[in-house]
Amino acid sequence: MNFEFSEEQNMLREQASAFLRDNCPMSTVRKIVDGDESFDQGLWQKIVEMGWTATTIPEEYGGLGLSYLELCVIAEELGRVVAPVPFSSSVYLATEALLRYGADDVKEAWLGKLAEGTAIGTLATAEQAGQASSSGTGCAMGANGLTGTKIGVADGDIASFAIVTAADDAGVSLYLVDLEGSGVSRETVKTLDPSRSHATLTFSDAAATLVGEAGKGWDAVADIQDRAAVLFAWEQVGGAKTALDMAKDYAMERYAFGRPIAGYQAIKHKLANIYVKTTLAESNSYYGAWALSTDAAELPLAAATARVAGIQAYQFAASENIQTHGGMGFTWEFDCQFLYRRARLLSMVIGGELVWQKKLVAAMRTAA
Amino acid sequence: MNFEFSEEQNMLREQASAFLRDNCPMSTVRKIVDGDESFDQGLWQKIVEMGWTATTIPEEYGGLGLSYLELCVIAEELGRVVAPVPFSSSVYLATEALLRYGADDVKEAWLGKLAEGTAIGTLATAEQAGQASSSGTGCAMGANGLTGTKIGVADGDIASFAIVTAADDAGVSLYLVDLEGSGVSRETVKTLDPSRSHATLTFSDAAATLVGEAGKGWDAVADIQDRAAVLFAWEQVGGAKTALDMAKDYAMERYAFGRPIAGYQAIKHKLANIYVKTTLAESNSYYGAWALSTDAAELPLAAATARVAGIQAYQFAASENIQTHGGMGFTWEFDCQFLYRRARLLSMVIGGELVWQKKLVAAMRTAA
Amino acid sequence: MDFNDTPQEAEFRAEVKAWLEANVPSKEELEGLSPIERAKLWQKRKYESGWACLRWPKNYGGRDATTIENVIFNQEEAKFDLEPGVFSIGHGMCAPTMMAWATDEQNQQYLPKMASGEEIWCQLFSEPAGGSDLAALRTMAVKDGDEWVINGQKIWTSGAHYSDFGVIVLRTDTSVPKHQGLSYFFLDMKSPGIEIKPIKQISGASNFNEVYFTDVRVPDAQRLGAVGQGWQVALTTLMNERASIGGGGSGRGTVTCDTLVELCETINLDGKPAIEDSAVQAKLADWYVKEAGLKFTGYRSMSALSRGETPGPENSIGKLVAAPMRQDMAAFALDLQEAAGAIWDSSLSEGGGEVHGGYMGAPGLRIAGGTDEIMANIIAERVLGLPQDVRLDKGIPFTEVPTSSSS
Amino acid sequence: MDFNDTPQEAEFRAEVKAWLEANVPSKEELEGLSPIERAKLWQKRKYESGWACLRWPKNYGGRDATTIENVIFNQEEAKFDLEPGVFSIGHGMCAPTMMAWATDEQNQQYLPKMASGEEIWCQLFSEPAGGSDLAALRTMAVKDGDEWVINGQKIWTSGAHYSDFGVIVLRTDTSVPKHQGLSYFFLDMKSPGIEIKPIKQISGASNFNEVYFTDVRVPDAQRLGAVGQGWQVALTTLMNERASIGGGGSGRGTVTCDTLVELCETINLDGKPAIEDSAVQAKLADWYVKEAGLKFTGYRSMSALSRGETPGPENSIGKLVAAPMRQDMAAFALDLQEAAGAIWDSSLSEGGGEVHGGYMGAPGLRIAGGTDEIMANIIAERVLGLPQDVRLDKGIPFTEVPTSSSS
Repeated sequence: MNFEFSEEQNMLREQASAFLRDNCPMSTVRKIVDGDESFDQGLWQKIVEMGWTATTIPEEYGGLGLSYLELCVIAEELGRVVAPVPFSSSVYLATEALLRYGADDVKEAWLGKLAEGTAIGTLATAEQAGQASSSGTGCAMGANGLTGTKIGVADGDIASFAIVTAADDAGVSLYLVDLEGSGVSRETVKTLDPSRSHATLTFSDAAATLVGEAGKGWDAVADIQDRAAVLFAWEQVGGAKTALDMAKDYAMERYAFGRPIAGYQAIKHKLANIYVKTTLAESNSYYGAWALSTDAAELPLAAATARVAGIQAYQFAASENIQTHGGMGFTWEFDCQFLYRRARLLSMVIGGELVWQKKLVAAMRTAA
Repeated sequence: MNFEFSEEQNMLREQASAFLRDNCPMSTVRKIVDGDESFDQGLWQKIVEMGWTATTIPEEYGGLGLSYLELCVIAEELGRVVAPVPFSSSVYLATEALLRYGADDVKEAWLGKLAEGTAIGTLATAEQAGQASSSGTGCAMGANGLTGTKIGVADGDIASFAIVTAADDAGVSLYLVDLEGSGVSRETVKTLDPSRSHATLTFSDAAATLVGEAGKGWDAVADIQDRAAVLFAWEQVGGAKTALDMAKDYAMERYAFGRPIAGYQAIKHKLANIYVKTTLAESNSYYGAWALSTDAAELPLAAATARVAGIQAYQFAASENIQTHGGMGFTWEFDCQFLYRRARLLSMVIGGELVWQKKLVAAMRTAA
Repeated sequence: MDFNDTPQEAEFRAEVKAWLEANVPSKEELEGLSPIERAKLWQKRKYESGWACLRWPKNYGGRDATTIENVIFNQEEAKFDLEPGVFSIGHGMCAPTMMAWATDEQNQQYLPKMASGEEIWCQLFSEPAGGSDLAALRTMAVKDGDEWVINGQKIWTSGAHYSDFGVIVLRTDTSVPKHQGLSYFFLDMKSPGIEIKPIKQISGASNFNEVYFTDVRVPDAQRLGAVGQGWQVALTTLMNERASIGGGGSGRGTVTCDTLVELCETINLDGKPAIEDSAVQAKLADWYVKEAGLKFTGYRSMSALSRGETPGPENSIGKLVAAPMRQDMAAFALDLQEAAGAIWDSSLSEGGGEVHGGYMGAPGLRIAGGTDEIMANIIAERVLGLPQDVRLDKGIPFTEVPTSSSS
Repeated sequence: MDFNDTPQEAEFRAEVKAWLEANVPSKEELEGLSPIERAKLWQKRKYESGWACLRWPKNYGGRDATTIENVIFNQEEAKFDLEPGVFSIGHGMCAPTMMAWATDEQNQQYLPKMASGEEIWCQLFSEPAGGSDLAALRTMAVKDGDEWVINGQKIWTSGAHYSDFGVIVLRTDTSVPKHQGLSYFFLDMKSPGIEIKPIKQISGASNFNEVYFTDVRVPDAQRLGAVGQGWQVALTTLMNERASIGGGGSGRGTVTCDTLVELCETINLDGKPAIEDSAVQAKLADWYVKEAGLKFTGYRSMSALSRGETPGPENSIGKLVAAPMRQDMAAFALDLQEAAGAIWDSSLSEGGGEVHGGYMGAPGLRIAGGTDEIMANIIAERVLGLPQDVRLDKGIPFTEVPTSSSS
């Protein structure tokens, strides 16, 4: 039984966490939340230099050709520090979309840039509040290009291209739209988690390239999201661990009635529950990591299990971390808010708890 | 605002609780659970003499013609003592079925006997495990009578008659079957809560009288169960209060590490949660009682709200009462088990939590 | 059992309704006034017609009304969209304390102006070191002639910046156990040496302040109760706080079942309105059970009120049940929106971003006015009569109570 | 990352498999034997071929095997439907304590017979007054020459009625704080003065006993550790208990996700198989997340084992997560059955009444071997390093510790 990360992978983890400790303290997140910047460009540049954006891109396209286990390690560390960068959009979603479905010329055109960070990509599926995959698609690919609007697009204001779901003769397909091209307008929107920028994208006859099989757009999205779910789960595990650490440290320091509040069972058992949920999420994410890195048939089940566990652990940990901090916990001055916002954002992106609970059971039944 | 029981009703409560304290201690329940009796005949006889079985039956039929508020008071007190009698089957279900849907001659024939306890009635809808109302009905009314099998019929082995769902030309209708008549065989079955007897009823061309409109059987069952839901909710509130009292008394008496376990937050907050759930259930049951006693249009919503709250409060209280008792709690010797069994039984009868959650939202949407 | 007023109550309610309809200020009247000015205008009008602070004695500016009459007035007043009370702390907590502990002269002097809205009062109890352990407060008052000199910091003071007076608990003796070294005063919030800083919450709002005291002088005549008796006086204030704490965020800006049902009727899940989904229904039902249960628990205490009984600590369940529920409801409402839920913009967000505000406001609901954990303790101890938590600071001089892992 | 054995592990597993297939007794062999006889037959066979108690030293009847080898053997053995171990307490808890505290002679004398299954051991710690506060035990041992005389009562002793020996903690001094007045012995369960009464559980089963001691004599030579050192010796036993406690009822007769999925595929809700209902799916998913999470947590500790690390208190989460979950799952499975769920009869109930048994057994899972509350404390204190609960009995002579509201 060797159900753990390799020594090399653990070394990568140590490098990553040391790097982020130095380059992404909570003050970095606060700077983006309080300021007008969409993301931390300096941090992003350094992350690119570390080669993290190139992790799973094959060497032939200028990537490092490492396994998804390495990417999971990086995801957890980025989650721990609530990193204000477009990593998830560009790496988990856009890069994956091209790796899985891009034609050779598209890969040639973009993977190298993604690897070296000169391009940022994102995935755009939502057109209104609600479940995108079953809401009907207003964006349409016509003779002169792609027309329509996508909302709540993570990093849409800074991305070089977006993978967009659009209706065409074949049904709904995926298209790559160069966001710097003509026929594209974008507007940054205010968000619940200002450490991650979002935008509304409006297309009118924008140039667009088909990605993957025509008419199979939603199948491709589901496949991409299964893979991204594992990586998001690792970010959620990382965030939950940070919340647990913060809550624990505060509860040990904070005294009431002559003893640390960490000694009261209400707090002890609260922290124990955070630990339990986080451990379950982490172990399920191990399974997801294994399935992702081996392209196992169990991936849909493993991904849904990791995602549901990750959503539940991070949301609970972030909420109860504030609760453990008491009055100071809900002040702007304290850092608890960043985890609380990010936990919610990571729960909404690619669909929430309920949607994935259903996917999980569907996968169980197929597996059985 | 007069959202409470009247002085007379509170006097009735005091009488009832004093009577049951004397005549139905936990040892009475234990006697039935350990023995072969289907119910406590002595207690039942006394209950009949108190006139409780006659509560809502109009005087013209030999009843007391009291309001449903009085019946709610009695239901709570019976719930408190986990009474091993067929009260719910005969009064909440069978009597209600006849009062709501019985033709005059049927009322003439049975309501008097129900009032004076010479007859016990029950409702029989289940034919297999699962939701009866959508499972298809194997029992059928033919030229020569009613044929088929009903399972899990509460008090089926001791009842004089059963109101039975059966298929006929009009669809599914309700029929009254005299269980002492020919073409009826019944077999007592082992149950999760042996303080309440259940049986399998097998009919072959049994004489049966139509009750209510032909083809509207399931509508009638739904209406009867809405009304019964309020009364069951009061039994659940009563049971939850007993569980809270038992847990509290034990936690105050039981010492660990030099102090009562009631002083540890894990136990304090557990008991506080039982109190909260029980209070919410009680307040929702007030609403149910009001709606039932005034035949309000809100009854379906009020009934579903009271039932969901009652199920949740009793199940939680009964489980955590055992937990509070620790090792002794799960021994046969202690009385915790009776509440734990009854809580489950009351949750399964007339359909469980999930079914009523759906009914609740359906009622909300109709109301809105 | 019914939801109706008694004949007297009905009559009183009619009188109230009539007066309100005739006197509630029109949009035009309020045009251009600040929220405070609006509140003061309305309060003054109520006062002049004898509809202010109904429970208070007439000679202090009240109406000598019964509790239920007060409830009825509040119910009817709540039907109009008026500024939420900047007076609630003064009227609900400071005034009862004054009536219990101040001299008749003092009450004659201050209460009518509080009733008329001319003067606003606030409460200065909590401190950074205090939290749930309120009596651990450290702000000192040192006697100097017939005055006391205050140094230290208070926190979580609502309305400090627009208040004229405040009630405050101060440590006047550090050599005795914490409850015995406190004294209670009321003071002029405009006194020199008081500095007020608003606290920004994660919701973006600033409902509270930090208040810093540097050599602030208060006359000994403004002490309520004996020196060292401050905790008993504070309990008067706190008892009234519990009573005045509502259903735990049933007020503005919180997510209710109605909000959620509305959202679920419109938003899509599996190609249908979300409300048709069984899992959504199960959640809605559980929340409705709690919301309705609290509503009807309120009706029951109101019935007790109308019989002249006073409601007990049972009301603590309102906040304990509602606050975490609001948080779950908001999170769920956001989940249903998927990616679009990230957008928080009143003009772009589904429902104007109300659930976003609810999500960011919920942590405050679970903490302010007593954390979930404290509320559970209150129910366990005061309703069920279970033992208090073990207190290691009992009987120890305040200076010797451990206050951090380093101490 | 993979689920595979190392080459050595694979080789060892193959050897184990081969031996088991060749030696596991056939139905015929076991025909007509009692459960105990079956267990003893199998244990003797393992012993004779050197496959008993793998971790133990060879000279005590073991194999000097590594932890991971032991795990591998248990995994493979578990694939055969053999009697659940009547030896588990002796092998898992008593033996490690003996090895740590008994003389080599004693271990030579007793351990091989324990390994061969010839003699069965039990553990006598808990008492009616004890519960979670184990060290509060009151059963006394009084020195008389070179023997001790035992009077009192133990409870929750598994297998007392078929055991030959038992380890026991006794109070030998009531004048000192509770942990200091204990001594630890092993004794012959057939000694005169021992009376054993089975305890009936609400599930109907009787897995535990009460054991009464009346002037039972045990030689001082059978004391483990010094007089007054009993608690330290007991800790050795308890540490091994935690290690041996499994996933919290993943064993026989508990409701698993598979059970539930199977039920939900067949049972009707709204005219469809229940598993197609969204609310049912949400519940199944949550339970699967926990079940899978525990499974993979186990894989992670096994990986640590195979690197030679020893697993820590993290394993406490298994019981804390699984036990309440089993209770919820069973209740839910019964709810789905509606009225028919009341029937509990192996021939009539859906699925043979397995979920009924699960429902009635679940309270025991949540309590035996450490209540939910104790497990949460263990995680808080030993994994997260949070402070212990305040203990009012610290440093007080045992006789002066309050034991009831009357005292």
